[in-house]
Amino acid sequence: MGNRFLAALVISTATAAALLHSGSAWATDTVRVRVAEYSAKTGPFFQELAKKFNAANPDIEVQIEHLPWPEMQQQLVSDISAGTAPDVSHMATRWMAGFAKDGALAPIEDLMSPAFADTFVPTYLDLQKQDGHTWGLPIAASARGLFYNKKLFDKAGIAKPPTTWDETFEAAKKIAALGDGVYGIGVQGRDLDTEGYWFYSLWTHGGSILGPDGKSGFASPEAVLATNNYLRMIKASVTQPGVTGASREDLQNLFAAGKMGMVLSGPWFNAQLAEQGKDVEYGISRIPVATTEATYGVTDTIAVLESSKVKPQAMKFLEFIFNKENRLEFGKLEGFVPVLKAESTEPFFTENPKMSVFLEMGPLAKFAPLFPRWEEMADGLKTELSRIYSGEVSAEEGLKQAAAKMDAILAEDE
Amino acid sequence: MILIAPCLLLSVAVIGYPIFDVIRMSLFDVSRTGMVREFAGLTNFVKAFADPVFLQAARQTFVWTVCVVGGTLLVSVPIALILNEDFYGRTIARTIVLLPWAISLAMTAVVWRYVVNGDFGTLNMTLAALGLPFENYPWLADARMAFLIEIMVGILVSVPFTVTILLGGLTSIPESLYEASAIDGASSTKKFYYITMPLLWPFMQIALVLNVIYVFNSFPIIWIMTNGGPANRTDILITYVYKQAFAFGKLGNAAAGSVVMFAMLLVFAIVYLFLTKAQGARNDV
Amino acid sequence: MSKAKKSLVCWALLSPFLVVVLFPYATMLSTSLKQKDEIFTFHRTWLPRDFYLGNFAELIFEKGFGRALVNSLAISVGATVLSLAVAIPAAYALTRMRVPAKGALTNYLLITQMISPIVLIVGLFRMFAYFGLVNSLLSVIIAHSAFFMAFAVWMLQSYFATIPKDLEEAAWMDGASRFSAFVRVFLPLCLPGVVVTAIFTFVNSWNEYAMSLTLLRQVSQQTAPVQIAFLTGTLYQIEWHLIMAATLLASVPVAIVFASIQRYLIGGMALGGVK
Amino acid sequence: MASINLTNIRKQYGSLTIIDDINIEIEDREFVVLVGPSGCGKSTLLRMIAGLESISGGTIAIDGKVVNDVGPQHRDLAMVFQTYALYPHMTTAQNIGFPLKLRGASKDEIDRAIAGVANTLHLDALLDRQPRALSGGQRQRVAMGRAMVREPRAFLFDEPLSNLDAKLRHHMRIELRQLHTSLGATSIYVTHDQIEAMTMADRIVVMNRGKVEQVGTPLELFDKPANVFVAGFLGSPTINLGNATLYAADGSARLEFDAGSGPIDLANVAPSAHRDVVAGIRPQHLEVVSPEGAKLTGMVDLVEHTGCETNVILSVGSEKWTVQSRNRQHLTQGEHVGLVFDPINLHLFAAETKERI
Repeated sequence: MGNRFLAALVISTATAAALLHSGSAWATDTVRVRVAEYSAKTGPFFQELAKKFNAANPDIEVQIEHLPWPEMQQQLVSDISAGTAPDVSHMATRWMAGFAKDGALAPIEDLMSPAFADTFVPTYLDLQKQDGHTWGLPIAASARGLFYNKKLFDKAGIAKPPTTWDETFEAAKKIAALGDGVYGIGVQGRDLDTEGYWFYSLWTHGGSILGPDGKSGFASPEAVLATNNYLRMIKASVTQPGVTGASREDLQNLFAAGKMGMVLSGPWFNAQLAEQGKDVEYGISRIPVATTEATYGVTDTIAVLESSKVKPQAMKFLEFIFNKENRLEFGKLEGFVPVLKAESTEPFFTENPKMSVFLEMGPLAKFAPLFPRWEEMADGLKTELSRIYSGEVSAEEGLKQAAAKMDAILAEDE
Repeated sequence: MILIAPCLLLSVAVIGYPIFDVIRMSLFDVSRTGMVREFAGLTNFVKAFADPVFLQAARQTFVWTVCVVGGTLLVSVPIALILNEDFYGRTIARTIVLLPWAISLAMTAVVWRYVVNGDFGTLNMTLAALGLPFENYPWLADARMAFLIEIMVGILVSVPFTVTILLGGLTSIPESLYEASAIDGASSTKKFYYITMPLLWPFMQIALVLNVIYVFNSFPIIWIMTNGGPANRTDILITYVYKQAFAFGKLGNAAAGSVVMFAMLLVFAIVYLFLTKAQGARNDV
Repeated sequence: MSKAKKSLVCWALLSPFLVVVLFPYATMLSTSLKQKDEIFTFHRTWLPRDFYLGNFAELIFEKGFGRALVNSLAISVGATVLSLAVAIPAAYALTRMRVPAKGALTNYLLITQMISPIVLIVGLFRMFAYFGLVNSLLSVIIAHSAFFMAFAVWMLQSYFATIPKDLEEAAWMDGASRFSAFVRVFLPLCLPGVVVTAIFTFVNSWNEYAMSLTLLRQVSQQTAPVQIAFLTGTLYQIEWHLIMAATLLASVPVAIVFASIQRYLIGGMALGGVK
Repeated sequence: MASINLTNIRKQYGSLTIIDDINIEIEDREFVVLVGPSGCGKSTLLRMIAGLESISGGTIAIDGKVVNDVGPQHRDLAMVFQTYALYPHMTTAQNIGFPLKLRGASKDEIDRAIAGVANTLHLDALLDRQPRALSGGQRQRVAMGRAMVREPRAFLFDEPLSNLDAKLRHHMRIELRQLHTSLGATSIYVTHDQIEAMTMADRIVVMNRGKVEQVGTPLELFDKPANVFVAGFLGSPTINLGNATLYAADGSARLEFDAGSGPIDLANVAPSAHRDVVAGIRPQHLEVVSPEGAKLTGMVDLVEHTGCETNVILSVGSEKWTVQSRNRQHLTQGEHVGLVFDPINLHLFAAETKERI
């Protein structure tokens, strides 16, 4: 209500001003938009969008600030606490819950038109909702798949990509047996998304992050099986050496160099392979299964901040970003799956086998929960995974610890 | 007075307020966006000390600081002694020794992370070319090895500063002392032991204190190379605090951790001052 | 032992350390001359395929790294000037005058060095934001000066203490005011110390990352270390070829400064001996 | 030129008193030497006159004007420092010209003044050198030149010769004194060397523990030291002192040394009641004779030959005495000798107050 009134007021004032002083500088509203960089191309892309938008909307001036991902959280915290936050900010969806809970974000369901909201693929938009409000828009979405090196598969005499984890293990063994510094499959053990790599196995073994009793599912029998699935590969030395030292980027680099038979990754990896792995012939298939088919769906969010005084203008820019043309360009540039219904039918996604597989798996996607303190829970899990992968503790023991930590946090927040 | 005022003003204004802010946050319940809510007493401190990772990080900070500072002094003293000799190409050698200073810590860490990369790093490439079995050895996968490498990089970046201070000290030792001791029949080891070391000691103390402060608070090397992992085994207090604040949004806990860190350095400084004073008193007698 | 023989021994003893120092530089050089697709290849090599200078060109012309270097230069020079401007009088007062609560003051300065800017960043930012100083190079200059000043005061103090007091007194007797004695007699004498302190401050400021990152948000204001971090900070791939080129570019000027003033640097650190 | 008056001057650091109630009047053109052992406060006093030290109490007046609150740069005094305090980054000419430059003199004036001073001090050939390229004596001269160049109201010297070797010191002493005669400038000269004090001063101020012990011309002080301290401080070798008893007998004063001398009649001293005294006799006034019949005896410890003089060091009771004589003495260690002197040369001090009787 209040928002709408404010919006109306701001818009009418702005319109009146525009009428009186059409084209004069003082009537422009500045909208500060912060984006984080997926690649070196992200910043320039949004700068370009802002330029176009500003040209078309003389009463609004969008300013783009772009930052590296590792600094986003720190900067956002500093900014919000100091009252210098931008009007619109990009963030990981998993941080969104925390910021929303602390009142830093503006609910946008009333700012956007129902028609606009309807252009989104519901799964991805629903992820931005909590406590009855929509806190942002899914600026990027990805599903994950199995990248495999066709040349190495041929050499090792593997006819087709594996569909089950057992087949995967066998394939990895054959590839690793080729020698010459070639690894069968990558297992991630550090930094961003380490827990995600584990979720692939967790979900496909029928496990879940949150058990039916509302408690952590980290220590469930399925989770143990899922962990032992990776552990047997590590023990058989069919993975890269030093799992606990390998980040997502390290695995991708190994694959791009043709040194790795299989790796689980997302659509953005296509873009890197196009630049750095020109010699690598690869295919992408669905994530191997033990009992249940699944993939990891991740979104990032772009949100309007509660402190913004130009929320309607901010929304206008968001609507501009999320028009089909701009989204398509962004998707092609960074390699993300479509978040707009209209995009999903584009040949770029449907006819390109390197994209379509992610699109197909969309409906199977599972997501990380939107707990305000999810980062802490994930960190606890990461720590234990690292201990398990290095052989320091058994899967059961480590997972029990991780689950206990998660449960403790859940209990504290009740 | 007027002369000191600007210095004091700048320092109090720019550093004083943030220090106050941290202390305040450590005593309150703080939202992840830095909003100070109700007074929490020592809750944040209690929580910090109840966190096994905090205690582990504290232990590791101790190891980190002792190893890096100790290692730095052990490496720097011989280097300073050599660079104090007159030999061909000394200017070049001195410049090379200073080089690590020319890159920021963060960049040094980034470059080293690449250097020790198992499959693509230049270290394994070189070792393998020398016929050593390090084709694809994953240096950062094992916590102990990773910590060792970080300590080594820590030493590397601390050496230029330390050598500079020590060289300054060495050049201030009058040649006549060496001549006198030579006449007294001192061998070169004895000269080192009885003349160089005692006269260099004040400079080593300066290097020690400053290095302890810098190394204790040193963030980029560990953050960039291992991010505290694997399994928090390379976390030190500053990386712990940073994670608490900016990854977990627990600004109150982070502030409490910062205050504890500060207190630890303060205790170190007081003990140091006490020891040097006691020693001074002994020397006076 | 002849000097030649001694030189050989010295170099031999230093060589393990020198190798460790130069190794990352060699890595930087090698990598910065490679093209993007050469970095992660099956068969790694030290030598680039063809000595490719495109990375440097891309940095300067496309990524605006030249601009970042200029920003860094402006901030470092500004911070050096400002911190010396406040540190010199303070150090002078501390060495030459009876200052009340001198001990407390020196302790305070030491304490400011004990806290890493990283843990203070939120408070620091809040304060600068309150005064509307965010996104201005001036704010970083002020912040750097405040943090690096204590060290400057400390260094200058130990250097000033070596300048005989007689000289200023003589100048006063000769009719010089305190100020003119300071400028005409004292400052010229402690120039080496001042230069060394300036270099220290400059290098610290040149390499500082956290404060510059937090206080400056506009791309056009980024400093060199911040921009390099931006190259590493993208989510899905690190632009190693550019990072190495940028790191090399950012460190070469400092290295050249070191080489040229290296005599001065060590002489200035010698806390004795102006005769 | 100027007169300088010190009235009730005090200097304290907290509870520590460095200078305690000093009154000295220095007349225009006078050459006054402040002398005393190290730590007696003479340098502090000089620096207070210069304006380099604050004054805790009393007044300093130059030409009758109190200057307590006038900074050193405005007192128009020149000072020569023990270390010379030459500006290391300036040449000889620049050093000498510096005071004039500060006063905004024209370049011509400065050059002329430098040339004049350089001529007087024989520095012409050294004008372009930096201090580090000068010898000790040359540096001393440059420091003098810098003080002279602007004709100050008074010169202050803080042990200016103490860093020179003996020969040079003697030479500079003469030169300085001649310079004073020709310039006629009021000078205050601090030294711990009593020979410098004796040879250069118009008047000497002997200081000890922050107090003035005695003020007077060199010979006054030598001949009539006001107390044991002054007697002991001036004269070389040091005056011989011995505890003795003074009493009256047969209507005249008699003295008997505790070391076991016979009674010595003192014709020039008024007879007085029995009292303990310290008696002093300068080495030059003693003579070694054969022990038979001598009232005072001693045992030879050492004989020093300096060429024209011979110093005989002997034990007299528990004291060490020196006899200086122009005759070569052929004595052996351990030999018993007698000592004689003209009682007129005796200095008597009260044993309790150590003041002259």
